[in-house]
Amino acid sequence: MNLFRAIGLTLLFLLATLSSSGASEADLRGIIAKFATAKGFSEIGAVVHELAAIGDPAVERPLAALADGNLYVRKVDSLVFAGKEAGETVQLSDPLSGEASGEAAKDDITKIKVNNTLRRVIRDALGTLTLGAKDPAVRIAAADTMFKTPDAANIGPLDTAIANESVASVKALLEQARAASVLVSDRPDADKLAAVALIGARGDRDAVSLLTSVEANSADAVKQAATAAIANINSTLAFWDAGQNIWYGISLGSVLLLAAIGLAITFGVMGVINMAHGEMVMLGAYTTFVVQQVIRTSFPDLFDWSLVIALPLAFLVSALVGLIIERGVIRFLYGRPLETLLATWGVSLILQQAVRSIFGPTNQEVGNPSWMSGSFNVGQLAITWNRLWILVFALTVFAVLLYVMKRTPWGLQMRAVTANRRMAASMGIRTPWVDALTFALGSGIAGIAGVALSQIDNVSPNLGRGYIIDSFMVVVFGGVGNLWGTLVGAFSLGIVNKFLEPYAGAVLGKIVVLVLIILFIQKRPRGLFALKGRAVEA
Amino acid sequence: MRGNFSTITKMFSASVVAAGLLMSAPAKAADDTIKVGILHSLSGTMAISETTLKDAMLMLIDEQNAKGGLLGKKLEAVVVDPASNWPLFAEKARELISKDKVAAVFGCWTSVSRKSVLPVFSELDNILFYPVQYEGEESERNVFYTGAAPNQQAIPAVDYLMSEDGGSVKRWVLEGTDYVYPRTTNKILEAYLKAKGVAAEDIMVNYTPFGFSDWQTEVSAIKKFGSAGKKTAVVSTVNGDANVPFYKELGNQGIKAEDIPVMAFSVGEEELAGLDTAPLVGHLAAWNYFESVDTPENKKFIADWHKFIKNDKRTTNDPMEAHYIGFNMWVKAVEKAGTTDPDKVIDAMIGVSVPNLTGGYSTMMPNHHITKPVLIGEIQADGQFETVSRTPGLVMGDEWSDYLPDSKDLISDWRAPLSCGNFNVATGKCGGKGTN
Amino acid sequence: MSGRFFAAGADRRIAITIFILLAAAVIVPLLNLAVSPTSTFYVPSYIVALTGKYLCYALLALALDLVWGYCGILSLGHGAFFALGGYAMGMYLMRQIGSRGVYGNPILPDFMVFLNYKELPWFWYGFDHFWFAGLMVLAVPGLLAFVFGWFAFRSRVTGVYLSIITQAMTYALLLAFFRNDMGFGGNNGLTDFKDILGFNVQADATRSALFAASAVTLALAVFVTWAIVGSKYGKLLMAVRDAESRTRFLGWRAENVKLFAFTVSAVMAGIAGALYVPQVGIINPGEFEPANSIEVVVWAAVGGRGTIVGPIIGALLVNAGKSWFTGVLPEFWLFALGGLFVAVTLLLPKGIIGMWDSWRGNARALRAASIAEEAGTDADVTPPAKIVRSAATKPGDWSAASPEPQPAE
Amino acid sequence: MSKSNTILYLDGVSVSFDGFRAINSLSLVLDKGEMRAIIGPNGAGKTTMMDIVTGKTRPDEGEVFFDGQVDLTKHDEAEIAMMGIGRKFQKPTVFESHTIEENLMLALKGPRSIFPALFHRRSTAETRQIDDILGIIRLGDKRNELAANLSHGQKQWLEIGMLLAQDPKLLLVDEPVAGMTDAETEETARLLKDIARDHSVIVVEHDMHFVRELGVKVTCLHEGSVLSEGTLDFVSADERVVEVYLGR
Repeated sequence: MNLFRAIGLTLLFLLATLSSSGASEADLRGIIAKFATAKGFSEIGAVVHELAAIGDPAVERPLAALADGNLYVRKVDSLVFAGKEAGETVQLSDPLSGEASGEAAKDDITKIKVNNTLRRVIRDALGTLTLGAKDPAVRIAAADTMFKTPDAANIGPLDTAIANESVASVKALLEQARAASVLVSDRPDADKLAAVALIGARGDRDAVSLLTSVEANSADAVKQAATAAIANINSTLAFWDAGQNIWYGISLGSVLLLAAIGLAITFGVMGVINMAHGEMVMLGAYTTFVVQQVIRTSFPDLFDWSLVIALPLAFLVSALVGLIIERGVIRFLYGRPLETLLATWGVSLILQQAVRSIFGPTNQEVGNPSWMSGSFNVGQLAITWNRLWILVFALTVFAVLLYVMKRTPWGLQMRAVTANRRMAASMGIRTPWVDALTFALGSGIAGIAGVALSQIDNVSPNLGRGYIIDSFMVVVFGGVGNLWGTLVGAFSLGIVNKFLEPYAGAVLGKIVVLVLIILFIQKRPRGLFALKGRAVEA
Repeated sequence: MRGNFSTITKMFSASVVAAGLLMSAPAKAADDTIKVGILHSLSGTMAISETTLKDAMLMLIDEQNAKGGLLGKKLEAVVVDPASNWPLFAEKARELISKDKVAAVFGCWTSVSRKSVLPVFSELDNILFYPVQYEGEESERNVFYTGAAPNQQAIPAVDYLMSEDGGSVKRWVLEGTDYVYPRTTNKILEAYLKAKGVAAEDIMVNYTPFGFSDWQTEVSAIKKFGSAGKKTAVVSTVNGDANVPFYKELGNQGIKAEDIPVMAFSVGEEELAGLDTAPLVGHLAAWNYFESVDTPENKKFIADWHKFIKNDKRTTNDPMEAHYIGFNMWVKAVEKAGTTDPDKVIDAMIGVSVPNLTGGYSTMMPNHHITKPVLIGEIQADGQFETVSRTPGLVMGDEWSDYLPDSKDLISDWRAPLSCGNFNVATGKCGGKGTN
Repeated sequence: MSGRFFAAGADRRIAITIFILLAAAVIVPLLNLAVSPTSTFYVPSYIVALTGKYLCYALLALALDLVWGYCGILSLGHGAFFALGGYAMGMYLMRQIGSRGVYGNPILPDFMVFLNYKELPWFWYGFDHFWFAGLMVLAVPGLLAFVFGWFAFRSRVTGVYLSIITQAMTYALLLAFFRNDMGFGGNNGLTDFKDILGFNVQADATRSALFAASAVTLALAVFVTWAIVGSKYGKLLMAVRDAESRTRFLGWRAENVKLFAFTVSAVMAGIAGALYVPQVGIINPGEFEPANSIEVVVWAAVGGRGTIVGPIIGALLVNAGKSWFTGVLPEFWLFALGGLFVAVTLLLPKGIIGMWDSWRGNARALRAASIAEEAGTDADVTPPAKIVRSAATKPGDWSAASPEPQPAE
Repeated sequence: MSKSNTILYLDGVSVSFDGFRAINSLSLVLDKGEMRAIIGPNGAGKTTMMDIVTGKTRPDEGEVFFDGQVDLTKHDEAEIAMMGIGRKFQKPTVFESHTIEENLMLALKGPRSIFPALFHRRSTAETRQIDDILGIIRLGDKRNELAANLSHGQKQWLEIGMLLAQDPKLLLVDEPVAGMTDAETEETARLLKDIARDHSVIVVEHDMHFVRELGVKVTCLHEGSVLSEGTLDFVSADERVVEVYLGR
């Protein structure tokens, strides 16, 4: 058995029996001072347990500081402080009261090291202490921790907490945590059966995880009940797995859609085989990086808004570069799309190397704003916020683009020029201008795709290369020149890919998708949404 | 038609011959310099990692020159760009040696680039210093491996995870990019774990392609595997670019290091620089060097680096230290041999000992691998690693793994009289397993 | 439309090219092997290896030109055929290592040993014989092209759709060959070759022989391509390029016409790959990289597509430039290369050869006129159309010179 | 109606594109050796009808028979062309980067597979045939000219020449005089009448003078089916024809 757990059990037992007798502040300080001399993680762990055993909520501050790696020992006098880094110095404060106690140079103090195991010990210790916290979120976290690390000694505190709990959802979690603890206790089988039922109703992976160990460690009725509950949960989870695959597929599809949608304009509508498309995406991502850099240094409060600020800028940057490319290169190549392939290939090399020269070859950090971090559950389906926002964003971009193309005068002109340039020109449309703006639009959209993709991928000069082939596949699969085709193409490729992946593996899955595309094109040589009829061939 | 004839001829021969001659014009090597080749990709997919090493080499050469050069001559760096293109590596290596007449080459990152240049180095008899952790199973006379062999990284890392400090991990996910380094490392680890009593069903191996970016399915599979009621850890040999989306997905799906730690062998400070590491605190990496190591040598190295690259934000990493060690070893060996003649230097290299940046000495062993300490670090919120474990002594690089059936009998010793990279102790013959 | 105008000089040009290549096949090895290294005429070994490699690239570019220049099929997957030919040769070379691998296993290549293969996979059988490997060099790319083309051309997949699925093909192969489970050595590919036909691949003499073989093969390929292009079939090929449906209504099976050219071209690419591998000493999945195939297109475009000599010159020049720039301007060579592509497409839309021809246009027009007169025809020869940057044609047309216009709509 | 003596027999043929009915239960019979002119406003389905006959478009329903017994819906373009149906496009389509002579050579009747083409040598008989056709289409003096350099009318003739070289039983000629001068138009009419002596011909044309010049039975198509059929005078007297041409 794990040493920590052994210590923990004994100490928690002490806690349960002695918790009524509060400890004096001096005692606490005495224990905290031991951090200064503790060698190695196991000794530090022992001190943590000693602190936790006091059962005084006051220990939360030093323990939390320790978990975050913010507890220091001053070298000269071996005193323990909480600290906050500020450049080359550290702002020290009292570990218990939090009062400021001056600052120290980094060289004059030693950080008390923590590792995962210690962090988990602290988390567990804090779990019991924070059951009565004011903030429901903290209580939820505590209940969650205690569910994952069930312990017979927890039953008492949990009973108290359940009795005092007023929020129904928290109460349910606490009851589950209590049930988990009952299962590892020596309570009668009837209690355990009730606990299995309660946990079985929870129905998630953590429940399976817990029940699996129960199944292994108990006998007869409890074992059978656990087995049945596991089977039950697993069958539900199998259903959720399919849902999960669909969600992952949709999410991958939204990424593909974002990557491809700009290409659907430059390649699909204008017929330019734009090999520099990926680099437009990259420019958008780098714009996001620059925006975040400025915000970090000058307006840290605005960080959550960084993506919103980056969007228009990324659009402008990429659109401007697109405009320059169109005016400088592509306009000489209309009617010769194959040459556009070569020229834009050259442009892509130049852009890549330019970014490499300016920003360096390494990855740049683009942070997730808080509203794009983490995940939430729908049933047993964990949906991450950033994927959801990317999906929403992709669909929004699509809708706006569709509106622009179908409902605005500019879109009309754009379609007119594509359909019959000469006629459009003779009707007074300034075709060169429309071309330039269309290309800029496609590039700009690639740029805002870069803002979104910076949230899930590397921001490096190679960013674009990773998306260019997939983008072309999507556009061609959907049918060149058809925005709806691109939408359907992106999502169907995404979903097929994600359904294949669990069975075939990521590599084989992708190969199968490529082969399917090749075969599909044989069946429909002009993609999913091709126009049929005489007009196709002159 | 004459005009036509001659011009076409000219055009044609111009391209055939000029092609070669353009480059063949032997660079007039000034006799008072010693040339050092730097063979790292500055463009293409590997530029992201290798460019830093080129800069590190330039800095080391500058510093050596500031100290008065070598054998009374100045060192001169010859930089070429093999552009992440493996055959181009071989071509450029040949160019460095034949045309530029370099005394030694520092370069390569991927295994395939090293494999591509090996024949060139043995044919033209020159020296390559290879600074990256790799899969082992190789020992060449002309190559000095200053990066880690699997036993200098993977095995101590797994040992740590199995220890109480590391969380007594019982269930393992071996997640890697599908290429030779992860494949071999995972083969070794599987054998090692099984030898330690881990059941086959407690090991999950999965591979993804290079540059993989959609990790949703894989991460949720890890989550699922980890919910079997046993302490689970991921050993990641995921390569370069694919790491950032991998860690982002881990963070977003809420896999915390306290629950399922990820131990990576290819994630260093450089890779973390592209990430918000706050959600990743506690995930691990095993290296022979961390930027956060607190020694005077390292402080000076970092300060010099910042000054050289003119950017305080740039990090240092393990392969840079490997070049630091390798370069200093080479300098010392050249001084010892009194010449840059590769044959003499190769012989002089063995036994050379230089300070590393982690507060000790690294020595070149007869198998052309070096001794190093192994450090296990946890990711911190500031993008650095905090050393949480360190092997008590130095670990000697073991080129032929003891955990692979076909290589366990092999040893390498480049000292006379053995002078063999794959000596079989069972049969007593040089040349691998022999016919059996 | 300068086709006929340089037709007058084309045969002579082919003859010169073949002559130069054959001469190089003799002279370069001589200068390498028989001349003392101190002599000014000495050709260093690495130049021999390097130019040998370029000649393989030139052969690949020529192969692409047969389908792109003469039949309008823009294959973005020709690197795949090249790589497959290379792998077939690589497998032979691997088997030749025999027990000299690091593990000394007489049957299994090293990578199989450390990945715990117990026996040789079935598809490695036979590759210990050169004749078998040689057959596979032709058969594997040829068969793939045949099957792929059979489906694609019958389904009338054309233009950009065809280009993209050829790209999908090479990309799928790239991913497949990256897999270590495929049994082709994964990312590391095949390397550490020792002998070819009993000769040490690293010996100068072998290198020179390989160079000569490459040069002679290229000369042969030039001749074959020239013969194909000049035949009635060649006319048909261009007819399919210019007006595919017209050929169909004349009773020709355009799909078969394309299929034949595509297969021949793939076989040529395979041979190029097979010659390339022993000279560079490695073959790995990187050769399947779609970017490589695009580069081949660039070589052909730079030299001038639809000409036989153009792609060869393009391949030689671009690669020489690349070798040179990566050494001289390691940090900036991509700017130079990228700039070159842009400049060539803008300023030399028909490539170097096309540019040359139109530059010589007027003089030739006069000559052509006089020839026409001798032949008793009307001397009404319009000077060759200037290379028009037809900015007025609508975007979405596939290519000015290429077959059916493909409105994007 | 018997198919036995017909060269082309269409019965109840319909085809639609994305919901638009281009051909609507069209029935048309052409006797062996007959020349027929087809007129009709834009969008009447004239070109689509030719697409169906030549195998480019498959009809949704209906029968298409050639020479009384061959079901054309079961064959593709190349096969149909080999059976002896030649087609001239609305927009003259010749091989622009080839000379006139090469254009004709590719069209000459003969084996249509790859290898014979690869090792083909021109025989004197072929040269004579080409000479003959060059004479007929009046391009003898331009035989080495690139097709791209021909005028619009000359391209039309070259294309007709290529049809002749194919030696088909039935020629489908789509707007042969579009863009021609009056003199050229007359020439073309004479040429077609010559051809019609030993071939069956369908001519689609808008130019009424030209149709009158041909002096053959006329079929007027409208919205994918036959509106009226008979002599030109009869058809042009038909009120419905007048209506569709002039609008209501």
